[in-house]
Amino acid sequence: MIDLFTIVMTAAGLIFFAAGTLGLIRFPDTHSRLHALTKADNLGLGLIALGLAVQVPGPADLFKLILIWALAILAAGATAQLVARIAAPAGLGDDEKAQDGGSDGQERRRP
Amino acid sequence: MIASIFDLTLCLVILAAAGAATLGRDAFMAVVFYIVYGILIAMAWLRLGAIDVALAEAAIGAGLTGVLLLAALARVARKAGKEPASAASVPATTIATALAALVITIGIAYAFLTLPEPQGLQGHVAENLAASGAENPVTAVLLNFRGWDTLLESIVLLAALLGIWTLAQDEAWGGRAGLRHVTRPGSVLAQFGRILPPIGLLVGVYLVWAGSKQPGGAFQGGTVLAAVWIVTIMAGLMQAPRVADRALRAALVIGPVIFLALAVAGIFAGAFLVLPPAHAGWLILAVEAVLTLSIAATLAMLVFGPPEPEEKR
Amino acid sequence: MTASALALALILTAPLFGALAAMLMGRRGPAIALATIIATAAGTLILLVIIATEGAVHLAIGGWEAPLGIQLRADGLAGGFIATTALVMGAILAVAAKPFAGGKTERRSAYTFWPLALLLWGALNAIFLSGDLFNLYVGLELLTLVAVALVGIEGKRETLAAALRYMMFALMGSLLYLLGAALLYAAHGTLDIALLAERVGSAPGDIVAAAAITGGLAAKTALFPFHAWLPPAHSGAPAPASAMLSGLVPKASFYILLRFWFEAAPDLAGSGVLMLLGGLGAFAMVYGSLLALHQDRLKLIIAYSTVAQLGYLFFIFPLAGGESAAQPWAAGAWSGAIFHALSHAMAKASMFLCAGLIIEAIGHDRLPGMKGIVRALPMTVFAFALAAITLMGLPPSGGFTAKYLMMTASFAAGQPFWALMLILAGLLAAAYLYRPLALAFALPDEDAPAPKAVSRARQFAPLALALAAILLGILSAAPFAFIQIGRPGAAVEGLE
Amino acid sequence: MVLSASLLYGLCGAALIGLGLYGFVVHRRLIRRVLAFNVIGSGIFLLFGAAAYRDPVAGSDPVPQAMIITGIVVALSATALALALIVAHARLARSDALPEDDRSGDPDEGRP
Repeated sequence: MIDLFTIVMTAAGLIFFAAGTLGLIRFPDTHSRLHALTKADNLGLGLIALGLAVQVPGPADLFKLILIWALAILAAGATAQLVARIAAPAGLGDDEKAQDGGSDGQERRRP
Repeated sequence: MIASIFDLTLCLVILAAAGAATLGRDAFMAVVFYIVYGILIAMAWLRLGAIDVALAEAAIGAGLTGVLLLAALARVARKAGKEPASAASVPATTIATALAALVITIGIAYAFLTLPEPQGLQGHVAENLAASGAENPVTAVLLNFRGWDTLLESIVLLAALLGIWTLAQDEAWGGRAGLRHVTRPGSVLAQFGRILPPIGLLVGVYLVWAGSKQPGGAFQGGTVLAAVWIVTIMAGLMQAPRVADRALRAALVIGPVIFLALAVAGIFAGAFLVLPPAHAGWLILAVEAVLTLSIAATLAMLVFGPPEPEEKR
Repeated sequence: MTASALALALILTAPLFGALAAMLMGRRGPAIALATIIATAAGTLILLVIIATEGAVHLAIGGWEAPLGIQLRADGLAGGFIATTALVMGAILAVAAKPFAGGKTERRSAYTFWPLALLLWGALNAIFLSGDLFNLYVGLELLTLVAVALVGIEGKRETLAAALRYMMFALMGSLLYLLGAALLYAAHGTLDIALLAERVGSAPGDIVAAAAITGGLAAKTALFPFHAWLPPAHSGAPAPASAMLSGLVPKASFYILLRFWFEAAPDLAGSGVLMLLGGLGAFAMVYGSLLALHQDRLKLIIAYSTVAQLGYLFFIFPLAGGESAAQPWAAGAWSGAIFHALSHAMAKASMFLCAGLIIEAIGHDRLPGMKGIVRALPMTVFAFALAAITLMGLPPSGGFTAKYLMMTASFAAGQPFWALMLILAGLLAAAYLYRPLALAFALPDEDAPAPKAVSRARQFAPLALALAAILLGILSAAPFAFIQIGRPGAAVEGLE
Repeated sequence: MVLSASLLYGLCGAALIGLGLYGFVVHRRLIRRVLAFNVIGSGIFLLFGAAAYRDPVAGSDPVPQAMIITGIVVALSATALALALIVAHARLARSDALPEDDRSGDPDEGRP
């Protein structure tokens, strides 16, 4: 019964990851791509983590799993914000037809 | 154990990522694919039962090397100003090189396939593990059986940093290392820079502490701590240290000095670099703690790069 | 705590401690270097006495015997190289004390030179003593990174390009060596040289590994097809750095080649491979000498001379390698090549230091500017001449003893080609070293600016090195017997 | 001959070495060559690690694991120094390729 739950959860997670990747390829501009990626992948990750949570032997490992999930969500959210702040206004990474002018992207030197 | 479908697909994906990283046209995409390739190699290490190496490959091989490549790309783009044509070399040489590379690959594969049956040292390590002071066999090899390699390796890391400082410009000497980070206060990066460090410190210290019993160790823990310091400075919470700062130099040098002193002290207990079995346990932990401090400082300074002249920072 | 353990500990750790201390205290580099010279010289003397009296010293690091632990082995060969390195480094650091002195404010090059130089010394000592192929890899990598940094220390565009070219060759060289070591461990379960000697057969894995290791080390020794990086790198670096780079660094990778081909896999090499190595060495000798003939900068002449002189170090393989190791003449050829390596280290370092002093006096190293320099720097030109005698192989220098041993061995082996090459090498060396000497003794043209004075004390160091190279020839019996200690298959009667 | 996992990863390592070697020789941009150097290095380590795990009963041999970790750190040091050299050279020479590679490839390049 536990294994069935894990299989279902992991499968659902994979479907969301696939949806996110599909969004990355199909959507025209950076904003929508980021939107697809962050929504689908975070949900997918959550489902997989949940699926694995039942397999975990002890509470310590459960805490580690949650820590991994929290870190992944935190990093994904922060990175998506940064990419959006730099790329979107300057129209970087948009497909040619969806190019919109105006780049008030604030000058920021990466390390 | 028999190669499963998972291994086959992992190898194919690894080769695809490596192909994209080496043969791709755009340099930035190549580096991105290199980082993906590094993470996949780390998974391959898990399949080969080498968890310590998987940690090291993910942290150092994929993570830190990726950051160095990205930083170099950004700085060269600023300084070289334009994109010189990449591999537009004469087709004749590319075909000849491809053939030569193919022949070498077949030679190495043939040599690998005709290796005699394995004569690993698992037995020797297991016998002497009790006297080595560490339960994790890899840490026992790294810090006791082949401790001299690890000592020289920490000095190689320091030599690379010294080489990078040698490449600084004369008028920039003594100044702060690397480029100044312009971060809007209260921005996402600033918040991220405040949330991550506590967790990073916890994970880094845990990795070093667990190193003697389970997979982990000074280099993997040091890399995590270096990443924490880099993120805090990128988030603008701290300034990159001055190259002439005495405390920084002490932190860089303390690890190898203590390890060397221990090695010399060993000659009074028998031979060079002997860790007497009775004290080997805590000696290894002490050396790992001090090494982690130096490795974290050195790796972070490697990423910051040489000191830059004041106005260009 | 035996005397040999103390000596080995001093030799291995004193330069590393010095480098770390110099990195901590920026402006006291020269003082720390002096302390390191004293400590390492003491350790070297103790080690030489122990080797001479009790024979080869063996030490298992950490008390772990092979195949688990790393074994250190100090035989006559290692003792010879460590002693030469100590002598050469002492002279170099003495001359470097002025240009890289620590002033009131800390300067970049003055700060980084001292840790880099002491790390180079520490890496050399670690390589000469180690008996484990992977430990040799880490030592070689430390040596290479420090050498590349020393090439680029002046930060000019050409020196950075030269350092980059050197780095690319070095990266490929260390990868090839690593591949060889990995295959050897996979096949035999150990990387200890003594154990490998019993286990290495001629399986395809061993052949591929030997080819990779030889290719990697040849790239680091700048043997002919891989020599392009050496001349610009060694002439671009400041004089004390060039002396270290030309005199000592290539000897380390050549030393590992010796350990591999003569101790780890003595009978793996077919005569074809040995002939190839000798042939490449001969080609490098001719190519380097001809190019040295028409350079117009002193340091470039000396750098191309290094390519040539390193070339005929490789004659040791056809004469003393593989099956001919058991022949009576093998010991003569082997010892001749070692004599050449040691005397070349001293003479080349002395020559680069002289070039440095001449540059300090006249501001540049273009040959025409050197006219009549003997009046201003008599000791330096005298040292340059003595070093030239050693490089040409004229008696009574160490170079002559080396040539004599190798030529008698090549005639005894029935392969006169190598003797012919050695004679040609001497003639070509005489040709390209005569030009700077002739200019030094010529009459200076009137409008030439007066050369600046250089203190006598600093001119003494290159003179001492050149004299040591000559002494190696005059008193060659003792060193010859010393380097035979612990040599595998020491067929001593090769000298008749 | 049954294909064991270590054999598969060993062959994958050999293929990575060949691929990286091709990239190292063909590319003129030095950053791409350093990247190829890292690919070759990880290929060699994969080959070494696969050879250390050939008999699953005994488990993975810890000595090669330690050597590989040391190798990874040494490769990182070499990469860091090489990249710093490339940046310093680019600052002065306005190009991230070696002088001989740069001029020969782009005859139209008005190099000062």
